[in-house]
Amino acid sequence: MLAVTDLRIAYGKTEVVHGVSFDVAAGECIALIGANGAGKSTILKAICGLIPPSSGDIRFEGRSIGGLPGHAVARLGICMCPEGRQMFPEMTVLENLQLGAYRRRSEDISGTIDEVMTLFPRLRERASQLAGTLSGGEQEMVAIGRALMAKPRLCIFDEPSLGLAPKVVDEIEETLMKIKNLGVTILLVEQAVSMALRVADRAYVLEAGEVVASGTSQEISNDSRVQSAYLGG
Amino acid sequence: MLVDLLQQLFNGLVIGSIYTLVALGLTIIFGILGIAHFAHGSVAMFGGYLTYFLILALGIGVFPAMALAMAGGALLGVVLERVAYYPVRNAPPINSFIIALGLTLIIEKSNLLLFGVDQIIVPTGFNRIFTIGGLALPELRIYILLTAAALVVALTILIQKSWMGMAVRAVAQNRAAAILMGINVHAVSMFVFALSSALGVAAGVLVGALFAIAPGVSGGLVVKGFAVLILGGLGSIPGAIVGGLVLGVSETFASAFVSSAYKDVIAFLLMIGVLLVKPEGIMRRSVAR
Amino acid sequence: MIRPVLLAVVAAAALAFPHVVTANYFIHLAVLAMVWMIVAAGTNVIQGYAGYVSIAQGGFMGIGAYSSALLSLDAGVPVWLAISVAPFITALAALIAGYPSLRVRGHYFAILTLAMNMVIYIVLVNWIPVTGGEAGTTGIPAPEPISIGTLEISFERRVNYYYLVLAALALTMLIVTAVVRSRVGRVLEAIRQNETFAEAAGVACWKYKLFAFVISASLAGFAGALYAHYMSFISPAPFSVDHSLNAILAVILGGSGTLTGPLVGAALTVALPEVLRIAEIFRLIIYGFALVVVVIFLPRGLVPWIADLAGRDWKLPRAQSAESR
Amino acid sequence: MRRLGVLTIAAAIAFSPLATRAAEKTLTIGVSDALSGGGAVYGVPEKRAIDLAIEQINAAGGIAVGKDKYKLAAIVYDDKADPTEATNVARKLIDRDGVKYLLGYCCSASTGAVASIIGREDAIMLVGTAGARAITSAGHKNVFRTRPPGDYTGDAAGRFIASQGVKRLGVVAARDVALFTQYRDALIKAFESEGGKVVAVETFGGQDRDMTAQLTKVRGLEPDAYFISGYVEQVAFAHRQAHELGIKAPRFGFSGGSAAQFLRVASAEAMEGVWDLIAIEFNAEALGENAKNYAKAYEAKWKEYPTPNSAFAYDQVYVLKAALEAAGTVDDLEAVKKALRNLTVPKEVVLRYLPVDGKMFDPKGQAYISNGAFQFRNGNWVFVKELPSDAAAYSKFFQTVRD
Repeated sequence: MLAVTDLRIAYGKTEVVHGVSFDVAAGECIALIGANGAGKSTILKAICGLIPPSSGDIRFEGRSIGGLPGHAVARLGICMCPEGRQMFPEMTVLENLQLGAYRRRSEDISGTIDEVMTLFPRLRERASQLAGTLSGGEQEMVAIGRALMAKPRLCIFDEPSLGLAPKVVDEIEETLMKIKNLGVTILLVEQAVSMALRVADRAYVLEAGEVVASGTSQEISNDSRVQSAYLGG
Repeated sequence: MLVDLLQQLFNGLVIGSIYTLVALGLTIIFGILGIAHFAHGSVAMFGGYLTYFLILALGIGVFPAMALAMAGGALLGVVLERVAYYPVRNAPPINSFIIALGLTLIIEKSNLLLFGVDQIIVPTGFNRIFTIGGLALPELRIYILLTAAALVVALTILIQKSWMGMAVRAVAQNRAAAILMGINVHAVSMFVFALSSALGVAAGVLVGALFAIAPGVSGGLVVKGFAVLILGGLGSIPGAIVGGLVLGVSETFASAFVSSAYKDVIAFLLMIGVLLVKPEGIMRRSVAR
Repeated sequence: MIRPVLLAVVAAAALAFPHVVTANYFIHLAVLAMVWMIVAAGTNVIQGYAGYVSIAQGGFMGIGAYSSALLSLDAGVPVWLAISVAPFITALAALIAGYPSLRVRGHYFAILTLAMNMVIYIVLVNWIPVTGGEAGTTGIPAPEPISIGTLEISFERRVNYYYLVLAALALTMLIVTAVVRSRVGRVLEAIRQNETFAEAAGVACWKYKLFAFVISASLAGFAGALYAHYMSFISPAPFSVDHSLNAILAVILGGSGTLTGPLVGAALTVALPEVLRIAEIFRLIIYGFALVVVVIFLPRGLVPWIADLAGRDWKLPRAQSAESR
Repeated sequence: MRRLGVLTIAAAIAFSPLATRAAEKTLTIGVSDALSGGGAVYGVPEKRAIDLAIEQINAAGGIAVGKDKYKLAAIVYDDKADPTEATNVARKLIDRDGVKYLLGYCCSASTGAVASIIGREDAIMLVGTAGARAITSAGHKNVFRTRPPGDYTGDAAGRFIASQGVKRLGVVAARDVALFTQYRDALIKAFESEGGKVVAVETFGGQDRDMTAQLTKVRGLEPDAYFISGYVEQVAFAHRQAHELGIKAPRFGFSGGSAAQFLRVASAEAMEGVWDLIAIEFNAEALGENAKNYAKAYEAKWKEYPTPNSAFAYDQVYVLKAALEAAGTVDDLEAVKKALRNLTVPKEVVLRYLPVDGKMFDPKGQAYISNGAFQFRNGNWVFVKELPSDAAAYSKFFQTVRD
């Protein structure tokens, strides 16, 4: 579904991603793991059209999307649940969810809202509250729900557990499993490596802008380097 | 004495409703694009002139002519965004600011060139005067209040209820997230310029009906608009509404009870005071609410 | 190597000008151009170096002009003293206005200075007993003649006033050069490029910004005083917002953040309409287009652009171009 | 406006003596007037009147100076009624264009500025409509004015208002145009010396078009009558707003605009009964043959009826013609000044001047005409009566003041 080939990205003259390749098949859940500054978020931004790649190819369902503007990528059905939640803080929870369905604005979205609220009952209670006033965990739910509102073909999660209490992280993990079981294709970027590996089918390990290991989650979990670097083993 | 107070209040509200319209256009542009669109007053004047000539040329009433002129203004707004502001969207803010100053000169003087130097008054035919107690309520001023109110309500509904309005608010609050939702920020920019220029044109028509459109009027108008913006908080729609009325009324009272010579100074002092004490304005900063 | 030579050539040309071009009118234009150069050089400090757009330069010019004129007319202060004091009066006004205003940044600051200019203008128009209102103040004396031996130099004569303003311009350039090449100048550039960074690095930015603002204003006031005693008549009109915009245009057109750019820009804004002999209205439309086009296509202004074209290494302290940020 | 390159100008200056010798002689005069902005309602008609006079003089063979016949040509600049712009224009005309005679000048502030510097210049300035006293009272030997100063008329107006039975007068007037402030002060002084009381003096500025606040305030003081003065564009708004506020008391004023100029802003209903107390500037019925012919010619050329004060400018040109012919020179300014000072009222002028000591201009170069009361009736100004005014007495006082 998504194929990234030899992707290079530079900020100004400094190249930060040096020829990364990976792919995501339909229905799969893939994790990109790596330390802070490994280039994970940069790659996601390039996929979503927020920054242009300097070279390499990004294909989505066979079509090259590298350099396409962000809104056009979103309209193809690639939806990102961004790092730091990125609420529309002065809109209500309901409005945030509605905006998630912006690419489907000609359709009736009340059914989808109902589905998302069933997934996150807390959001139903908070529907008319301003998103900026919610707790971090609740905001993450809004962010995930908002991404689902688009009925995405590919859903990208950028550090969904960042800055959340361990109990909430467990909830997020549960939610990701639910979404995966709904059949949504997922690209997950996480620093919480053990959680990511529990959710994902396959994983790529990034270090300093390069893929240093890849394989099924099982294989990666067993990789000694990964164990020592990320899993505290 | 009470009648005089009420009379001054009514007069102040009429002027204030025009300030509100000007400020609304400025505030949505600032909220979305962070541009201090100084040419807004000249666009308003352009609209007033255009309406005047449409009324003369087509023999239509003031409201249809105003609607046409607003459409023309919207188009002009889109052109300004595309041609002048779009190329500097990623440059430091000082650049867009200087573009705005340049556009002001161009539009202001083009108005002179196109429409001449004479002051013009938009003919309305609303000459009746209603009197309640000792309070004189000229028909024209009532219509101005109503027109401004109708436009404010229409804008509020548009911004609160429509998909485009949601997109506008989304871009104002979180540009990056809005892009991820599939919102085309450039389309929103153009829409915002079209919308605000149409509002500006409406304000220009009202000024032209109540007073006159003449070279030099636009400068005062745009500065009052910014004063309102600062009073109400840059980017805040309710702030613009409240701020406009507050400025209109306080100016009228200042003119009557303090000094008609320094009424503009009083408005600026108010603005400077707000900036220094409560820089976010008397209302919260946001296009959202 | 090339710069001292060029400087000498320009200086020689400036000194010779009134003897080559003897038509009174062109000397008049040259005086006006130099007055504007002083304003533009000052504007450049706050706008080109610190990156803050001040739309109050016209107003500060007015404060300088009126204080010098009124001191000499009403208080009987010698004109030389009045002209020397005017920049300090203006500086004081700028200090009072700038201290609170510089707490805000960017657009807020620009709008605030615009309001300042309008307040100054309104006061000039309405404080009729002192300023004479819109009708202005007449009969402002020229500086007292200087006697060197038997030679008496009268500044009623236009040529002599030309040399006076030329000397003032040279003084201005010395001051501005000293400021921008000092540590202060480097801090101002840092503020322009990233104020938050500079702040985080422990620089008390507000002090430097205030200093830049006050220097800009007092040079405008200086120019205003020179203008008043040259014209012998002033009214509020030349100190309106329009003329603040003119100063901004001069800086942008010539090259903001360069020493020579604003001078070239100011000369162009005075000379162009005369050379083109076009109606005022077209001139202003052309100015508008010039602003837009220069900002979009030549964000660094004419002088750096020409310098680049000439392929020379002019070691001017110049603004980072917009696109590299 | 001539649009020539600098080089062409330089060439023209360099070769102008040659050119004059070769062709028939032309005397170029400079015209500075407000052709745009708020003053344009006065400046444009003034410029048109000058154009008309020049055309007539040239068609009749020009000006006979000694043995030569001079045709007139004008270089016209827009001074926007702005003092600074007007001084720049004067510099251009004198220094660059080499003009010796400056005409036009509709507005007080701009004219006052030029008058303040003209004393040092080698030129003669003929002032049209501008009414600030200092323009001529300052006593520059090269300034002459056809229009009487504002306070000359204001005094007569104050007495007239009192004679109408007004006891309490509310004043709403232009704030700082010397013409209007001097008129207003003279009016108040005269009105109070007749036993009247001024209940309030409210003012408005040069850009204001909303006088509602001031009018509402004065309305609350319940005066018997209002006095509203300023430039037409603004005063028309004040009358419209007074009408909107339901003010029924009589409104007197001073602005001297044509009916058409007022009706562009205020309805005939709002204007009905309003008084304008002005120098009798122009009234074809009251003034006779010359005036009728002027109105006819002006209307034929410009497709509109002349505004009242345009006649001052028209007369300027004939005054200059008479003075040049009397002096027998166009180059010797001292002789021309002397001729102007000794001039009797030329026969071609439209207005009825009141000579002082038999001469058109008094020792300070000031001319006088009579004052009159006009009232707006059924969409037009109607001449009601002449206001008693003593030109000789005023002139005597005028010699003693400098501002």
